[in-house]
Amino acid sequence: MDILLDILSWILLISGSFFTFTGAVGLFRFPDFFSRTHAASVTDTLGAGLILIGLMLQAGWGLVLAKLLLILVFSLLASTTACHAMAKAALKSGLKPLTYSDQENSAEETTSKH
Amino acid sequence: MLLSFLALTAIAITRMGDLFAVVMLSGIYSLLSASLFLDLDAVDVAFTEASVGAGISTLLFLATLKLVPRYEKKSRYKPALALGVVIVTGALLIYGTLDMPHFGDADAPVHQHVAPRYLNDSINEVGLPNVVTSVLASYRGYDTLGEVVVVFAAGIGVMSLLMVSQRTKARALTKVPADMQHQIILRIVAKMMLPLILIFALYVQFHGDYGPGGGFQAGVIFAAGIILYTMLFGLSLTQSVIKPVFVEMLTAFGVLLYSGVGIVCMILGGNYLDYDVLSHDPVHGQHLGILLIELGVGITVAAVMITLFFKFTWRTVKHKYNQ
Amino acid sequence: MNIIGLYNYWIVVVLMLIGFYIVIAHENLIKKLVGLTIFQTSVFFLYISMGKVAGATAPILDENYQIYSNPLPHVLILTAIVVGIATTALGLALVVRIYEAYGSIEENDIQVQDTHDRLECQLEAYGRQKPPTLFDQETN
Amino acid sequence: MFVIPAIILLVVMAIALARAFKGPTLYDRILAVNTFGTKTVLLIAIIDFLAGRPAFLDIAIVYALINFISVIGILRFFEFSSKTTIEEEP
Repeated sequence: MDILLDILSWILLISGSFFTFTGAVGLFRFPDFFSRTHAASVTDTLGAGLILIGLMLQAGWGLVLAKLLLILVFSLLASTTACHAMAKAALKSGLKPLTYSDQENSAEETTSKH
Repeated sequence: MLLSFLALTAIAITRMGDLFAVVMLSGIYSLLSASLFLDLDAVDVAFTEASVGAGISTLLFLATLKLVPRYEKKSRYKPALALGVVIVTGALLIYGTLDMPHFGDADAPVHQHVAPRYLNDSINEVGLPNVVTSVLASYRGYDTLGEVVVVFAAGIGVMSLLMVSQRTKARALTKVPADMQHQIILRIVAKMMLPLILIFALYVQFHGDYGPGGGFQAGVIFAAGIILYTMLFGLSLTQSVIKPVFVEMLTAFGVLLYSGVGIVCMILGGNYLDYDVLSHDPVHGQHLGILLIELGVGITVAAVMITLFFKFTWRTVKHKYNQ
Repeated sequence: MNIIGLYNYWIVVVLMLIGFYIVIAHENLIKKLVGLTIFQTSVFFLYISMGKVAGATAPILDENYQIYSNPLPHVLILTAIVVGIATTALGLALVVRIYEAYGSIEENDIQVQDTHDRLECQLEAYGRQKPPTLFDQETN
Repeated sequence: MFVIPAIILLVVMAIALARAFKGPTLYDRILAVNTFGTKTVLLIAIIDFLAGRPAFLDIAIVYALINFISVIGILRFFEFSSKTTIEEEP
């Protein structure tokens, strides 16, 4: 039973780290702010959730489990809301999302600039 | 690895002209240094750095940035002289480190004098598992009292520097709407999280004897919760919930509670801040004393931080109104 | 071993130098305060690194552990952090007041304005043929 | 078994840091700060398990809270101090 739990939490931890890593790659490589927000926030939820659940399987019943659950709730609430607020503020301040036609026109320009 | 991150961030801070970016990077810098403190076994310090450095400090810098220009002017001088002075100092300091005991050396002189006594005897004398709390509140109680008074004095200094007259406040309140009205999702989520934050602050306050935490950290977290509320729902609403006069009185009350415990100890026949006499059993007395003075610390720190933020925000409101 | 043993202290020195450099080479007062914070943090690191014992754990007593790190530096630094933010807040309040008085937070501009004011005062004083007073001695 | 996620998280943090240094607009920096913060929470949770003392998860909770609050703070103070200038250099 213990070994089963270990293997399960191992799988969860590794897949969580994988998703987090993809998010980071997206954060770094995507061309404009909104797509970066997308990459960061979506993988944030999944990756953090998987890693925390993986840790929970290791923790066993007790205060530690409760604390991990609290972290999970906080990160689910806080990180998504923060990303939403950020995107909204950016849109309000006049930052335009990069559309397909923009991309064709200015793809070289943006890549060379950054 | 983390240390190198830290150095990189610090270098990036020197190169940036936009003060907003500088403040954000200094937030990252605090987060990094807190993880490093955690790695070096300093749990309580990591706790404090996380809540103070990354939270309150960033917010205060941002509040100031709203009052002053955002961009740094390019300096006209070549910084060669400054660089020279810095490099000479650095060379001397590195020469100095060559004589230091190695990192993690258990035989270093620092570990020989008082630390073994704290580690071995505090469980019998004070009876708390968290040695940091027992040293902070009991063995070095005077020291902590001094620190709390410094925080109190700094709070008074800011209050007197950034005073805004009642008349301006009254006029401004009728005009200035609450900020972030349009962020509905944010406001609802914050409303959900606020009670959790405040309860967590109380947990940190009273669990500080057994785990990481204590008055300083709890006060800062509590203040951060109130500040979150202020940022999202506006100054006037917050001030109708918590009267500023009440907060200012609490600032003094915490210090009074702390020093009052010391005086009660003297009346009961012990030395100043000697908690053994507070109860029949010395260990029980220590428990009671530490609980009370941590409460005093927590109240003062929370009240001072809230007052600081109020003062800075009022100043912004005043500027906006005058323009 | 020598190099690895002292690596922590060297990073502390580097951080301290960066903070020091910001404080003396930049003219913006806010940036100076950030530099002071970095300098402060480097001192914290010095203390905490000295308190670390290899193979030890955090100083919260538990039956399962025997070696603990030194709790004394932790206590000192814990209070120092909170006092540090209080003094930083005081500095920020001063910056706000300076900006309101001078209209700038660049050290250079402030000094130029100060010198200008002082010269004006002196000229005014001599123009009125006042006898040299305490005020003149101060300005010299 | 906790080492591999820890290393990956460190790499992710490095990437977020790079984005924070580079970030063409200020919002990119805010996003990087937020990502950095959430990754730090995870890293601390994992370090706690690595060190074998999972009782210190309080610190991770504080991080999650403070990170949220500081991001909100940055947004709020940035919002009406400069409506027009998104680009960094004047």
